[in-house]
Amino acid sequence: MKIGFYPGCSLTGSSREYNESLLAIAKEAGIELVEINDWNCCGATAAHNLNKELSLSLPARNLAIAESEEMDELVVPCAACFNRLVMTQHELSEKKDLKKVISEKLQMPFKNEIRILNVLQFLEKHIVPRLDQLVKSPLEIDVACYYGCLLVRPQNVMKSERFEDPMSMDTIMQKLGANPIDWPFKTECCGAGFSISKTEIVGELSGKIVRNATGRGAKAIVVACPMCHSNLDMRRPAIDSYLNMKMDIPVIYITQAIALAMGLTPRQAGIQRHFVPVNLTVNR
Amino acid sequence: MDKEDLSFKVRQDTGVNVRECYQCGKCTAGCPVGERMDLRPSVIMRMLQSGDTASEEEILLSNSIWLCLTCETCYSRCPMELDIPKVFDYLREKSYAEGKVNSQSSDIVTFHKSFLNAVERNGRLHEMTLILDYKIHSGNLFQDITLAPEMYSKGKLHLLPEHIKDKKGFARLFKDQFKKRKS
Amino acid sequence: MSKIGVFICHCGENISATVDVARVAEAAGQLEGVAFSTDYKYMCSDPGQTMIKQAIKENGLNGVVVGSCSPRMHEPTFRKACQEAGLNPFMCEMANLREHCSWVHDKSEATTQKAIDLVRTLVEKVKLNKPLFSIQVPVTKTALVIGGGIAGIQASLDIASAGHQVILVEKDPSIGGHMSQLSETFPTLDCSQCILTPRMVEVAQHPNIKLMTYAELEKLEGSIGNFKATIRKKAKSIDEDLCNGCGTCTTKCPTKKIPSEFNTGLGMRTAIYVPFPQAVPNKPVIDKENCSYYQKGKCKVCEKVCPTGAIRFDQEDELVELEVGAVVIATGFDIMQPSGFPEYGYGKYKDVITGLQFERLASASGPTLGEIRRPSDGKIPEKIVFVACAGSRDPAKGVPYCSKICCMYTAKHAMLYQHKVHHGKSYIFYMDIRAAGKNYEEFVRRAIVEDEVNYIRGRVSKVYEENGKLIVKGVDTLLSAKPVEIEADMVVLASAAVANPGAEALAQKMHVSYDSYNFFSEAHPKLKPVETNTAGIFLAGACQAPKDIPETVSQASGAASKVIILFSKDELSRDPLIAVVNRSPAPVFSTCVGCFMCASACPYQAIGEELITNRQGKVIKKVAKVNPGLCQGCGTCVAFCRSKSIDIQGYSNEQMCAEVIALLNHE
Amino acid sequence: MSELIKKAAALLESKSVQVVIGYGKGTGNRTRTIFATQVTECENLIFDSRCVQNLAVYLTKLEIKKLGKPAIVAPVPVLRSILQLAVENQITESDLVILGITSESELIDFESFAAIETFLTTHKIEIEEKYTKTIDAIKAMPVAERFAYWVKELESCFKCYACRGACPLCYCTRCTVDDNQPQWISVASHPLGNLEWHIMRAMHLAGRCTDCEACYNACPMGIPIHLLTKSMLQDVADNFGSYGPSLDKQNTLSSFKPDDKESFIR
Amino acid sequence: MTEFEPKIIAFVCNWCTYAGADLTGTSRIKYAQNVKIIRFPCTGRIDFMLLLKSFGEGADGIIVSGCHPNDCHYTSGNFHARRRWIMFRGLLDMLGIDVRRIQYSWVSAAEGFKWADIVNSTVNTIRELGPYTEYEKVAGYLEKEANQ
Repeated sequence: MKIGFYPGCSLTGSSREYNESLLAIAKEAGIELVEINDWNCCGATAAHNLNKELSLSLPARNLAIAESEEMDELVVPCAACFNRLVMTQHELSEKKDLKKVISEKLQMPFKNEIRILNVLQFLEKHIVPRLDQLVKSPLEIDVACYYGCLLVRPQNVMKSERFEDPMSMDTIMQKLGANPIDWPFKTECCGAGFSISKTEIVGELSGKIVRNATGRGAKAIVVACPMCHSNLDMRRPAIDSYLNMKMDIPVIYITQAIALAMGLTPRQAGIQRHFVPVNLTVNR
Repeated sequence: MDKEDLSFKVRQDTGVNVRECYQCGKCTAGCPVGERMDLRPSVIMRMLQSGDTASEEEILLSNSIWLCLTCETCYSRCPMELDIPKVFDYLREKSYAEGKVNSQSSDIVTFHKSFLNAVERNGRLHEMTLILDYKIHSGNLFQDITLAPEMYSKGKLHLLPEHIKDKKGFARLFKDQFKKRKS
Repeated sequence: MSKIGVFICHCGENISATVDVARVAEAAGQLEGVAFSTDYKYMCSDPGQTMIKQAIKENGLNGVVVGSCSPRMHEPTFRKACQEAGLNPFMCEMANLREHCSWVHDKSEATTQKAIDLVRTLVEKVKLNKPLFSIQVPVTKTALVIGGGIAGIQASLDIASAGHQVILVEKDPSIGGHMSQLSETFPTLDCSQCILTPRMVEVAQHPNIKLMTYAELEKLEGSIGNFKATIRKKAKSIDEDLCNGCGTCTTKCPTKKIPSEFNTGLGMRTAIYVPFPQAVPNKPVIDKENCSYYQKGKCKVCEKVCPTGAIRFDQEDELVELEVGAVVIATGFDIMQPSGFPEYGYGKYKDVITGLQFERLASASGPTLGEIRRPSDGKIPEKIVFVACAGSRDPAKGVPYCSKICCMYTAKHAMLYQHKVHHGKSYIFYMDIRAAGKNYEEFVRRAIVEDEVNYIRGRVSKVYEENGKLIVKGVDTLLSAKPVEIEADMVVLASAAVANPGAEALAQKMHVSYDSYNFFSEAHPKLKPVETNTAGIFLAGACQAPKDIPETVSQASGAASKVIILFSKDELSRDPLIAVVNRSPAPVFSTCVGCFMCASACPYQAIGEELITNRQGKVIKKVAKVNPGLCQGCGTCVAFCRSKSIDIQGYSNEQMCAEVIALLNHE
Repeated sequence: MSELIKKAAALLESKSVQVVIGYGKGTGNRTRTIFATQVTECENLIFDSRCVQNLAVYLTKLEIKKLGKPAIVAPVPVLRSILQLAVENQITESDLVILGITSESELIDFESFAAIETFLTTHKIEIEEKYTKTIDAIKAMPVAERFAYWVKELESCFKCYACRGACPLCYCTRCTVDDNQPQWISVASHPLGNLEWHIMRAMHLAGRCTDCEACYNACPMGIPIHLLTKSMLQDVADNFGSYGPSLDKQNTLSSFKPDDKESFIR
Repeated sequence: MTEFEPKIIAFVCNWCTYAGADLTGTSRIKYAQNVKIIRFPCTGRIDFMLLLKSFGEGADGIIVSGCHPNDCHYTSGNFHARRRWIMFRGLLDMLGIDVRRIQYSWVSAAEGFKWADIVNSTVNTIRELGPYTEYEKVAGYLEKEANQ
């Protein structure tokens, strides 16, 4: 079975470590992720804020490409790209006339039937069943699993049952030997696309998240979204200035956590690319 | 609902019937940026219900519609399951098309524009291009001045953009859609 | 020769607004066999009925069709009018021009044409109607009341006081229902138990009431006047005659950590238990699920300590068959568990509780003896947030309807809290204050003005814990929708009132209708609020829709009076719309060939055998025979009969066939 | 079949029965039904592969009943009909003597209807492949074509009612086709009347038909009406499990299961 | 040519669907005029011969509707009816009588919306199928004969 892979723009740039760690663990598990050919940007927040048609046609082009390559499944690790692709699939399956318009623009055959997986769904399906053999050095620390908005909402489209208190990442972290804490900010917004344009909002929203996680004893925040990661990690100065104190809790991708538990080196997991230093041996 | 009403157009485009809103305010209560908004989500819904032209104008001119992060919290908790983010998408597109973007939101909109410019150019987002384009258009030349070198040192910034191959097919998607506004 | 009269009603403008009633009357007048046809503003009114009666007399009508509302509404009215004019009531039929025509279509030619079609169809039917005569059946003057809350208690006492026998069945070990769990009641703030317990005792002592607790309806057969109810008496594991209610067993039982249902999980009980001190009957039952002896085969402490030797471990459920003439359903309501609203944190945070739990905290007989202490650490909360509509008026995750009682009890809760914790602060997030009732609005005003309860118009989006406080994120929609954040010590959710989980199954056992929320349906929303569609079965209290205590008590008395009316005569007449097996002259006697497929399909065992004998007494034929006392007139047998030997009066083969032909053939 | 003759004669001799219903030699290669009331007439009884008529049809006929208690020669299809008649209260065990014949043409005694049922469990109704194939082919036609096929087939029916007369389960005193209050089906033979008659006949046999093919064998025009009942037997099997008469099981249509399939109901 | 207006006859039980259709009226929910109701005490009473008669009399479509399983006012009339429908439907299908022209449904006394939906969707289905000319041809034989 071929598993299609849509990295999205962030994974080729600011969140390289997410890409590196995902490919590393897939390789460890013996799974081949095939990057779809000539993919384009999903349009992200900008497209749906300014232009509805672009917000549908940009993701649709990628779905059509994946279909043409006869992929059964398409893994989309970036939560933002995942959300746009799924929203597009949903919108176009609900509205046939809209699908016609978009299909004409694409000039590609487009059935709109591919199964799109986010990183957690991918891990649950393909990696978790093999974890028992692959975990070499369990991560025995308290972690706060942070899901953000885009993986869980809108719940009817994302098919998330526990959208206020999701557990899938927690379950995976448990399997890695970590202790996921119960905390109320799992799905609060980090400030998303305002990283550059309204950095002070990111400082406030992400600051509340970092404060609650730290206050509840977490030693690391685990994420599955490049936007969440850059806001919580790269924007730490803005967070510190909002909270008026220096926070040193590291922020890692779930794929990095798995890579480390599998015994890969921090460099293989891309840890060196973080702004906030990562030290996961705190409560060992 | 009069055909001229903004609420009618909202319903046509998004399927959301604003009349179903009974003003419980749960959307606003859970909004991460509710405090900062000039018109909060439930207020915008109420104004849409009014069918009052001045209110409709006020909505399109508001800062709120651009502050919305599309985190979908409001929609996920709305007792009437009203897709407020979708309504906001519509309002944003309209506000932008009619040149009514609130001045306080200009940096947000500039960022979105820079983003789409960068995507239109290469097919994929080149973050360096985005940042430079944004800096030029927003005038915030010195923002994050130390960030870029640090990102570069961590291997997070590429100097040269990637291009997609099917430039013609891709350009078709942008045709007659998003217009570059040299403002 | 048919001489049919057709009467088309305008129903004010309800019909005439979309149907050209004059044209309908005119078209009807031209039908063969129609001798008189007219239209009138209100056929059901006194002048309208007089018009029908006069027309019958003056024109010698032998059939009547009234084109008006649904026959489910006024069929008895018009049949009675016909009877008063000397026409057999079953010679009158109704064409449903309102619910099935004028109300569901816009004004148009097609709508009028449909009305004409419907009238013509019924005219053709009525031509084949035959005079029928009501069937007299004896009435068993015993009432079955299901549910021992305030509704069942009130209905039982009223019926019993009128001199009739009552069997009151309650599924729990004690009567009392939700009312016994309440602290004080709005708007008077009198103690719930103080007003209820005397009634409970009265039930226990009334000579005409037979109380069966820990029992449920298993089966209900028969019909009005003559039901046969099967009651399952669940094994209490106690000999009730020997038990003197001393309570030794409940104090000695070693299994003490079972969450008490009565205290909504805020207190504990033992495995052998009396739900609450004022219980009626005040005798314990053993909860087999939690009893060590039943679960592990060891213990029997209760048996050892019982001074009267009343423990019976080998007791089994018992099925009791009862003959009753009427049934009152008073099964009450339930509280929706707010776990469907994860954003409120119920189930996650101990100090987020439901309104019913708050009642127990505020009740003098409750786990905190009436002191408001929060469940997590027993501290007195300094700040309480009440969330109204936490489930009601929420089509997405709760119920779309208004639960009616929450506005008032939430005001009461806040008030009780302010009375008990003077320095405390209380906030109520609400959408509307629905305080329609005697002294209700005044009560709410008092809470706001005198007790300084802070009402905030807006809903809560999220409740979460930070630094030992419950952070409530709400909004004040009256201040330009300003977000409000309150650091509370306790949060009380006014969760929705919903139908009992067993309501649907119970309705199906009794063949009464229920709505999409599983509340029982009344026969008519306005004029028959205590009747069900099944004659002889009545409704009392919140099993029909959420209700407060005064409303429940009035409806219970209403249901009781319906039962008393039914019991006021020794016999009642039933519609003769029943099945009949045909008869023909010898040597055929009947076209029935006696295959008895009808009998095996009959849900009422109403079909038996009849032996036809010759003069010498020799059996020459065995045919089916319908017992008119048992037949309910469903007609399933009719559709089964291959030789069309069984037919149903009022819906006969000829009539139905004529209707089909008439409906499909217009000029 | 000397054993059969001996047995029949003994029954008449001992006056255990007054008539023996069986097969006899007819003209040419055909067989005919024999109603033997005298011991001597038993000599004419035969049984071989040509004896396919369903004799059970006589058990409910008034004229035959008048002859007194019968013994009936009953190969498997007749046994099935007898059992179904028993289920429908048309005969009782004391009413008749059954001269059962197995598929191997051996005589077999039945003490009771229950014994017949036990015997039949090893002789279940099976629809031959040639029929299932034809039925499948018809069902595969587009709906309008299928309708046209049947209208054409039924065109030749002239309502002689031979199908009804041959069917052991058509024992009504008055057939609904003859009922004129209301006129369910018009008497004259025309396309609508023919269609309605055959639909009604098939529906009346729904869940009852024992697949003896007597109707088809009796039809002078050779209309394949047995395909209708066979198709319904398949429907019974598909929807309700098993088919075939059973004493403790009620008729398919006068019984039900709360979870009967209902995918077509909205 | 005017648009084809299907003639649809509805056989409904008194306790559930008739009451449900009453509720549609009380709730003022609009639906197409093409469907006209005949009231039966119970779906158990609905004789397949009447459905047949309807086609013979020119119906383009038929709705048969009663109480949901377990909700029958008479306990089990609908269960018996359901078995009969299953057999009847199979037979009609075998005969090439278009089973899409008969809509079976359960509509309770509380389902006013559902009734309107059933009516409208059936009208649409029949509109798409067009007039039942095949059956009409067969049924029209008598008329033709009478006219000659």
